[in-house]
Amino acid sequence: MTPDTVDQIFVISKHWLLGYVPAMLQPLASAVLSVVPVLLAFPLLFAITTVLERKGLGRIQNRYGPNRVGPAGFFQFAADGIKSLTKEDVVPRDADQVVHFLAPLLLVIAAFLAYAVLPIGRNMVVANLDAGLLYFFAVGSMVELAVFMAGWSSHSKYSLLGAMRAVAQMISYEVPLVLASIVVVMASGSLSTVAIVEAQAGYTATLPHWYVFTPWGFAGFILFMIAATAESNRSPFDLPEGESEIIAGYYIEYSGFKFALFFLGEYLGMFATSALAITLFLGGWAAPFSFMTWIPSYVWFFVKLLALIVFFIWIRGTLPRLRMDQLMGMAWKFMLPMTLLNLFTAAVWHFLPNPLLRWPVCTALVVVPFVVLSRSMKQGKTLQVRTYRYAE
Amino acid sequence: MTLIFLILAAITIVGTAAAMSFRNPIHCILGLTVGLVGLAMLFLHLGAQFVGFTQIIVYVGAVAILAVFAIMMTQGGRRLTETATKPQITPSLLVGGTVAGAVFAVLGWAMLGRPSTAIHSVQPVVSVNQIGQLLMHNYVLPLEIMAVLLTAALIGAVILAMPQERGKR
Amino acid sequence: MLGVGILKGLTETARNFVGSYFRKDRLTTIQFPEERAPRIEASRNFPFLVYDGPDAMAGLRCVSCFICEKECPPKCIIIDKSTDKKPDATGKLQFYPAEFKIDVSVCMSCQICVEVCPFDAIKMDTDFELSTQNRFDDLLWPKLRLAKSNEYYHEIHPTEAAAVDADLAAARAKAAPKPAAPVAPVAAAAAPEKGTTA
Amino acid sequence: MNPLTGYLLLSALLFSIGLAGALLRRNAILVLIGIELMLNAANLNFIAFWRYGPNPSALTGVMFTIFSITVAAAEAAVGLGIILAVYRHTKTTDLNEMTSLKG
Repeated sequence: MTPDTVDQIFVISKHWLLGYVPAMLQPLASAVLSVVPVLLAFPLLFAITTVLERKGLGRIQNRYGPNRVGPAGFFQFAADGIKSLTKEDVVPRDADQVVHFLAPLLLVIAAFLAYAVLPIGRNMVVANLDAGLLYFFAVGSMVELAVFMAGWSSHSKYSLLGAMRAVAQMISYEVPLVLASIVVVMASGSLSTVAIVEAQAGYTATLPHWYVFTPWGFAGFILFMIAATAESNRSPFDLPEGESEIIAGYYIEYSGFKFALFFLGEYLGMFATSALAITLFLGGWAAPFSFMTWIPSYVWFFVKLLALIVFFIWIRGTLPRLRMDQLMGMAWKFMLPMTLLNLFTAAVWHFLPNPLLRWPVCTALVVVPFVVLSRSMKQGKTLQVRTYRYAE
Repeated sequence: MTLIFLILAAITIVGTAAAMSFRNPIHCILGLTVGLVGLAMLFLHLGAQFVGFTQIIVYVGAVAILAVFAIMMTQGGRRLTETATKPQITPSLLVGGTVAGAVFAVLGWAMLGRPSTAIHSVQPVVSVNQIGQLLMHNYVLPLEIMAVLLTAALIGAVILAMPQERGKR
Repeated sequence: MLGVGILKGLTETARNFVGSYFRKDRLTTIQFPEERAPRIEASRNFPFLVYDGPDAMAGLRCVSCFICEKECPPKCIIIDKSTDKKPDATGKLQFYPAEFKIDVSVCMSCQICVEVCPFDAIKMDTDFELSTQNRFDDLLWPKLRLAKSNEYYHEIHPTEAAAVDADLAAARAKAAPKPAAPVAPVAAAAAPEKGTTA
Repeated sequence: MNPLTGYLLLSALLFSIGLAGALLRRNAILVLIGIELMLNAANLNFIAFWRYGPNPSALTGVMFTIFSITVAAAEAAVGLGIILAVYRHTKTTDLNEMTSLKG
């Protein structure tokens, strides 16, 4: 088998399987054969991630983490899954039954729908839409509604507060998220995710042409990742589910399998935004060095995805939770100006063809506003070692 | 008149009718979302991909959430706002229903009475690129006006919704 | 500048992460059922009844004075007084509890019963594995299950138990020379025996 | 009946539903939603005429719809802002109870 065959093995096997299907059912069978692997692969990744996350967080805090089920606790996800499946499904008496039931379903469906436009490997995308990026954000906006439905229908003050926080946070951070990804659209000239990956193809002396290796691309990637963390409600932006204040946020009244569905939806959303970050800035399924192209494209995609997931876990183990005003201030006073300036930087990069000129100019255009903004955010705040009157 | 059209039309009609008839305003918004998603699907079915996705982003992601926030800020925890009694036929209901029905009857009569002749049955291919080109060339003035309008709306909405300072009045 | 602190924090957590694989002393977790933490003398949990001598029921120090039952904030102690009397730890004839029950599910381990007991008969245990599968009968502990020997008390709280023994010996010495009433021979006979075992 | 007529009928029905809602509902927010529905009915007309019209390559219908959606979004934002401002004075969103012009 040549490397190319290994790379295309899923595509080839799909066509081989389609050969056995009568011509009338071919479109349907093709869709099913594209969708089912996605429906299997990402929940499996979710299962692995929960174990990785718990073990990683444990090690960060000098603990063992789960180590009882299976070798080194690796099958903990199976135990968790069985537990959540067999638990009693409690619905509050005052809850809006229909909406309460629909909310987790809508969340998971919206999270799964986003995977339709993400290229997992070469020629491996469920639907190559012309407006793929727009589709991704359209589907992502449905998550907000699901979150609101969950919080409102539970008829509990904690879940309502959590839902309001989550919706406010998601709306605020959707603006920088979209603006940070628009620089890539400007550079590649297309909204199609496949075309964006193709625009980053090619190598200069073994180094790839990824957008992250440009000043605006790097800044865009960092801003995108911050916004993605906030969008997926992960620490340090996990106010909607801040345990110390509102217990579990919008899904507090859910139990058993519906709770597991919320968990799944949240992680699927995180994977989807990470995968979009890979597609937009990290060259999608492309290999990082030209001499490593023999490794199949989907392997590279999942390696990058796992790297970003590990980074998310690392961040979660490091940073404390923000306050609500800090969160909103971050979105509107730092992220929004930075993303808007980044748009300008990308335009300058496009219109300065001379690499000797455009590198310093664009780097300055990114670094100077960052320094100024971070100085201004710190203004009036004296940071000092905190003294405690009673606890010591 | 394909099956897909009928299904999508049914979703749209049921959703919007629910939005206008439920008593709980939050249910109304959820019904509206269903109806508008159905409408967006109709746009996609008609080949207008960009418009369909924009419809979902704007209506599901922004307008519905905005309306929900407005309801939560004006009614708080109260669930039923309009009369909790059974719906009854009032003169206003009769008049409103008659007006709406009359409008529908007139529009329907106009459409069915004069079947349109020129039917372009080939699905037009429209790329986002084309839309962008048009926006930046033929429609650049409307685009700028829209930008000004959106800015004005943003500032206006903020000023309207901002709590007035104490002692100013 | 924004981000420097984040980077510092990230290096710190990364050091923790890597270090936990190479240095065992970083991991302070005790793998509970297999490993156990060393017993701390001052630790206290559910109360128990102390007895002297080989026979648990005969040697109970409790005289069923009802002070602990009255003082117990959640009212989890139930005592039935006996009709007859028997000599107590100092040799004096006293009532004894016909039944003494503590409800584990109600007890909050506040130690007030221990504080108020004038006979040093009830003390705090260190056992914390109290869970059972029957929430009614298995959680209402009878006298038989509550009674634990003075040796056990010495084992879990040695300093405190030694002080208690010294107090009791003093009380016994005070009680013994008094050649009072017809009970005296019985008390005198009982006292040395108790003293040797204690 | 050709496909265009189906879309036009659907659009007329949507418009009537929106009109009925705007006329009958007493909650100001839902009246605004009814107006949004009427705008959307117009959008459907634009798209249907673009799709089945004689010159689809000009994209006029699509352009109109994009601008119309933008206007509708701005309208919703300002409308809801006005409702919030009115609510602050009158403590109600019921249109029947908003009887005075004075703040």
